[in-house]
Amino acid sequence: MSPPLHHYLILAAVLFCLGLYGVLAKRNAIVALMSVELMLAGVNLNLVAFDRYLGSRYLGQVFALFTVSVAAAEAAVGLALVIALARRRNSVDLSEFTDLSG
Amino acid sequence: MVTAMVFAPLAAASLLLLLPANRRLAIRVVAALASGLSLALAVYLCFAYDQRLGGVQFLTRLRWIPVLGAFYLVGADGISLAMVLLTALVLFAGVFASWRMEERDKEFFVLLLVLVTGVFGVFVSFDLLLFLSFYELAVIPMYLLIAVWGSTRKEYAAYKLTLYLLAGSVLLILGVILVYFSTGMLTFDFLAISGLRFDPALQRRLFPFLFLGFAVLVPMWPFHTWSPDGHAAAPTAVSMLHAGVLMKLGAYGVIRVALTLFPTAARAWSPLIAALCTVNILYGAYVALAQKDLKYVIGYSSVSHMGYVLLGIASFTAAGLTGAVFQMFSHGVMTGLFFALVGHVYAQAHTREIAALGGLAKAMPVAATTFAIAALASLGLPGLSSFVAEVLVFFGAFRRFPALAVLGIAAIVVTASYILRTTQQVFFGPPQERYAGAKDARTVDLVGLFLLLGVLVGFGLLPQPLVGLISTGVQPLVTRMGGMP
Amino acid sequence: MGGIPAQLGREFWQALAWPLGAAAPAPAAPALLVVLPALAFVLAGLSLRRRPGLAAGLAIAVTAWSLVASARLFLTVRLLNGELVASYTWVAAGGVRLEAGFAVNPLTAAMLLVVAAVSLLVQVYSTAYLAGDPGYSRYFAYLSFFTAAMFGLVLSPNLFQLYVFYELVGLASFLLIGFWHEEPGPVAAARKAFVTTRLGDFGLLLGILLLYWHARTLDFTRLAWLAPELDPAVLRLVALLIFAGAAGKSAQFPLHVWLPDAMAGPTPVSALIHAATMVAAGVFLVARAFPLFAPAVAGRLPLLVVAAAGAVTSFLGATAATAQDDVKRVLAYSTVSQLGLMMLGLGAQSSTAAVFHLITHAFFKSLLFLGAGAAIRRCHHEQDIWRMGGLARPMPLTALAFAVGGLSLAGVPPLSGFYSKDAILLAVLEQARGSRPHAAFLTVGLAVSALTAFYLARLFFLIFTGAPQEEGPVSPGRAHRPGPAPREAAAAPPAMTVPLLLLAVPAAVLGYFGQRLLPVKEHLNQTLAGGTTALALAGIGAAWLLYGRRRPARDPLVAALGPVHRLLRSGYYLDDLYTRLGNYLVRGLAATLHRFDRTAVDGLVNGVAGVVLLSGRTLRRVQGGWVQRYLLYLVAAVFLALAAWLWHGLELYPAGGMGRW
Amino acid sequence: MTAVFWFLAGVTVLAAAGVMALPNVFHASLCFALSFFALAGVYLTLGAEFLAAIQILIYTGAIAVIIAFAVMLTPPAIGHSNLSNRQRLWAGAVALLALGLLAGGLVPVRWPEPGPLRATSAASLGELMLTRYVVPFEVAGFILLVALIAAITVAKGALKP
Repeated sequence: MSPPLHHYLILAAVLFCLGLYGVLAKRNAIVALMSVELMLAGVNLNLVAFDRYLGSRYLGQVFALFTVSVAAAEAAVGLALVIALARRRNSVDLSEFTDLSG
Repeated sequence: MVTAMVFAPLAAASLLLLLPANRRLAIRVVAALASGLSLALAVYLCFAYDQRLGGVQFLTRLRWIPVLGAFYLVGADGISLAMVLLTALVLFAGVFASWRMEERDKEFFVLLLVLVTGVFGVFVSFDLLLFLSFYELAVIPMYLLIAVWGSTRKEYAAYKLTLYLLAGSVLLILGVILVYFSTGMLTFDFLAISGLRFDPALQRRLFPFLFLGFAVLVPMWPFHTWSPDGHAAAPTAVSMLHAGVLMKLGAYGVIRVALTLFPTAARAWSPLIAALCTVNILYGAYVALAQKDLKYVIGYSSVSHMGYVLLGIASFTAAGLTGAVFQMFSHGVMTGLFFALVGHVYAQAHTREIAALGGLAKAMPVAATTFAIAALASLGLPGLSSFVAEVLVFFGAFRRFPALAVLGIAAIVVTASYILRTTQQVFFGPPQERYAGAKDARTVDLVGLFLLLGVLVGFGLLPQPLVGLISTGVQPLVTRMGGMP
Repeated sequence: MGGIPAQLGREFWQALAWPLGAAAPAPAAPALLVVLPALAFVLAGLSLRRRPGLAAGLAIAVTAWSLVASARLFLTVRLLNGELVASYTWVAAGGVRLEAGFAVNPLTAAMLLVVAAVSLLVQVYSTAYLAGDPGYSRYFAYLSFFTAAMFGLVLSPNLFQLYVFYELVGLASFLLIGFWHEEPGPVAAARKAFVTTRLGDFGLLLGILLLYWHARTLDFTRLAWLAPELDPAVLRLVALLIFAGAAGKSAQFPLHVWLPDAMAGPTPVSALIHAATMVAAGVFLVARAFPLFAPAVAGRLPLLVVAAAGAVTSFLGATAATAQDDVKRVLAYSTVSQLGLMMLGLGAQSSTAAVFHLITHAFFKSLLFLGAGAAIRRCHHEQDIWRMGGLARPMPLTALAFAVGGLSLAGVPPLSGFYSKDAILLAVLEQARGSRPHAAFLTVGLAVSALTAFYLARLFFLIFTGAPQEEGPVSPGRAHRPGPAPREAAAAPPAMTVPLLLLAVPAAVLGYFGQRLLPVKEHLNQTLAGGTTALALAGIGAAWLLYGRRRPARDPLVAALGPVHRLLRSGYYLDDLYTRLGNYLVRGLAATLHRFDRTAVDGLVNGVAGVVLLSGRTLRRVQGGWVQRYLLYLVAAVFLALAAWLWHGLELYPAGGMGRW
Repeated sequence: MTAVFWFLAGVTVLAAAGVMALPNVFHASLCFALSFFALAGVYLTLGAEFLAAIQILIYTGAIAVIIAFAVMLTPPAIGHSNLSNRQRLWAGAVALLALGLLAGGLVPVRWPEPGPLRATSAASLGELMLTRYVVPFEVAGFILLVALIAAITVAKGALKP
């Protein structure tokens, strides 16, 4: 017996919100990046769950695959940026990067 | 055909991305060819459009986001065609006006072409979601173009401009979403939506969203202050496109969306709109009189001239609306010309302070003559297209709001005063020693200048082809609004 | 294939050849009157910049053609005793249809003839006057442009086209006043002229709009026919507004201040535009729209206003002219005064007399200007009459021509001015029976006659008689203008004297013949004619006593009149008044609004839009550049909006939005 | 089945919480890998075997590894400490608000019952990707390529000075 759909959805929401907290509150850029991945994972879980429960003929899964690949790209570029910043500023603390100050 | 025209600049932009940045001539040639292609297609469309048939022609409909009922739905009617032609003209001239751009020229042309794709798209979309998407595509590059390549307080201006425009977009998006849900059809297809008659009470609630969202861009008083700052800060070609075309997006949106969907509400609001745009006209002219920077003079004159557009729209008469669209066209061409020349003067004299300039006619007779003709167009001299536009607006406005029209027409005297003062102070008077070495406009500049000039004079002498084209677009609207002839 | 262009070409050549003797009337000939000079303008302006001779030749050839064509048109119209009319739709949008075309009737044909004749002579004269000027081609281009615009104005079959060309002649005037655009004086004068006349045009445009929406047509013929059926109250307003336009262009009080300043342009331009043709356009306009002014359709008020404005202007101009020292300013105020007289004639319901005076005035006033120009050139662009003198000896022909023009304008019989001026005064006299305002106007007219004779005689005596004056230092700013070499004593070149003599002929005899040629109804009134002649001779006599018998070192009137002289000299201080008014009202208002815009509107809107955060400490806190803080705001806003949405009982997942895929 | 789900969900959430809470960034990255591993299990309960496999390969395999590398390459002072910034309370509040809204909106809805659990064949997914979704597929590939080049350029540029 499968658990009802909203169990999956709530799990996804929890992951998303944990990630959200991380993105907003973490000083380490790497942790912030991981948090973004968590948010994306939550979204992915939503897609897969809906795919199963609404019978959308794999559309959700295909979408999730694309999300995964984009997430991978994002992680690669993001981490490269983090490393570049670390080299230049000797820091990965997001609170210190305020160059866009208006 | 329409699609090809819209995406030719975007295709060229992607091509430019592939070119190495040091192939400077190639970059320019690609940009010029793309804009030339767009221009040729725009001209072709104007001729191919069947005026007797009227309505929206050259329709292409593709499913875009079926879930939302959004389509890739493009086409053109008389109003669109006039605007598309204007955009193509200004783009073409703008590319030539920025021929000598030196700093990061490749990125500049890429953004310019992307911006224009957005503008073209807005004018030909007949799907509200597509319309909004293209609209944002036009606004965003503007920020970068001003912030990176601008002058005088460019960050401030870019920031201010973007905030204002995005504030406008927020209203627009809200308005469009409300429309979307209130039709009961859940479609963004404008042709379908515009077939409906909305309940008057609903119209009164929805109209302000859409109207204000667009009016910020027009720019209507008192939401105009972003525009002179933006004009002044932007680089030449961007000023041209900004004043020449981008401001028209607002007026176009008012006509295409707000007026078409909510004729009853528009009618109820029109006295207020007419009053505000009369303020625009007079106020813009007076403030222009007090400006010291050449670009600010032109900027405020645009505020004033766009007031005529709104006045024509608010008149609800066929003549007034036709005049409004014609004014959009000719103001676009005229300001394009102005900014191209101001750019040239600035490049040669390194200042735009009117008091510091003077006697430039000796060093640059061709630029001076061209500027003088643009100035004459600005003050509504017969024989140039602005005259036809203004007169039609006056005819329309006078019929519905005689008192306001009198005030608006009075501005022609003030306009004459500031335009002549500016022209004379910059170009006439004793030639100054320090500008003796200033160069006149050369072949590359002349391509754009003469094209715009020719259009200005051509449609000034024989306006009927364009007036007829615009009328076919305006007529159904007037019928729908139950307006006066 | 090629049907339309070929036919156009054929018609073009037919029309071009028509005045030269082709028998069949060419319908396009009147249109060519506008097109050819316009082409000459474009060619001379663009391609002939480096070939001044060719530019001048082209302009003159075109004008000569126009003169022949106008003459032939004039004869044709007289023969037909009707009107040649053609009208095409120029712009049609919704309920507005604007037409363009031409209408040739005796009035317009006569005007065409005058414009063409004076233009031609002035252009020939200019070849010598401006010889060597760096802007020579440009000058002739502008002149051609003016000719085209003026023909268009005269030929207009409707009020709208007339307005179009009204603005265009205004532009031509602007360009030519500011011809020496490197000097500040002409530039400012040009702007003043344009803006002031535009003030009048504004009224004209309003009149046109009002009339159009009331009568649905602007065609003169149809209007004349319709006028009795229209609402008299509206027509009264329309007539007054049209007169506002006429007052601007024809320098009527209170809009006359630009004309004396317009003398900053080259002297031939003053002769052509600011004496003979363009300034008369206002008079022409009222004459053309005369059916709208008729007391039967518009009440008495409009014509009374016209007459009053004319009388006031005429008096102001004539008195101010007596106190000027600059020869061109004397003539300019004289023009103002004579234009006022024409308006007075119109106001006295006699458009014929007004137009008659317009035509004769065109000849003798341009003659006076050209004569003055020759003298000015001889004195190296010195325009102060107190520094001229004794020029009759070196330039006798010029002096003779000037004398003819002066006597004609002064109204000495049997010269032209005598007939035309008397026609106007006679019309006023007829109105004066039973109308007290008109009696006052008649007195003004008589006073003006005497004053006119006085100031013209003063001018003549001071310039042409007496001992030659020492050559003082040339006024600064004019040193570079072309002229004869300092020691050159030769008389004016033939290109200048021949036009003078040719102009002197109509200035002398046109009145006598014109009286028969034109349908002038009024016959000479013996008493009136005798009276005006006596007044004119009295004026001349007074001038001879003061200036002619023995040349005074300085103007005796200055001491005699004291502050009154200063008042007259300054043109009744109207210029100062307007300048101050302009500075305080327009510039001051502009500056205030500018500050208002920068502070209030900007601030208010930014505040209202919730973008107060643009400045100050708030800005620092919000725009710290710390991206995570931005993100916090963004996310919080989204979820708060979502919460608000739910709070209002809206479903998060509306059933309609969740279709099956 | 439900029990399996509960177990995997618990592991996922706890590991994710570990990412937030553990003081050492390296430990946090290990938790990150664990969380995604467990999530792959959750996918299995949904019958998405192929996706589960991909999830493990990419996240726990590739991304977790480069994160670990990144942690080691960044300055040790902060690189190894998982600190929160000064807006953490607000951030927590917003995250809780979000969770409350999402959950509150989700629970009352009557969701459809699932059909029988069928394993997804990788073959049918692949067919879909190369027919119906071929354009997004190509675009995704292109994005990956661009990202690859970009990552190399950015990181290399950083190493140069």
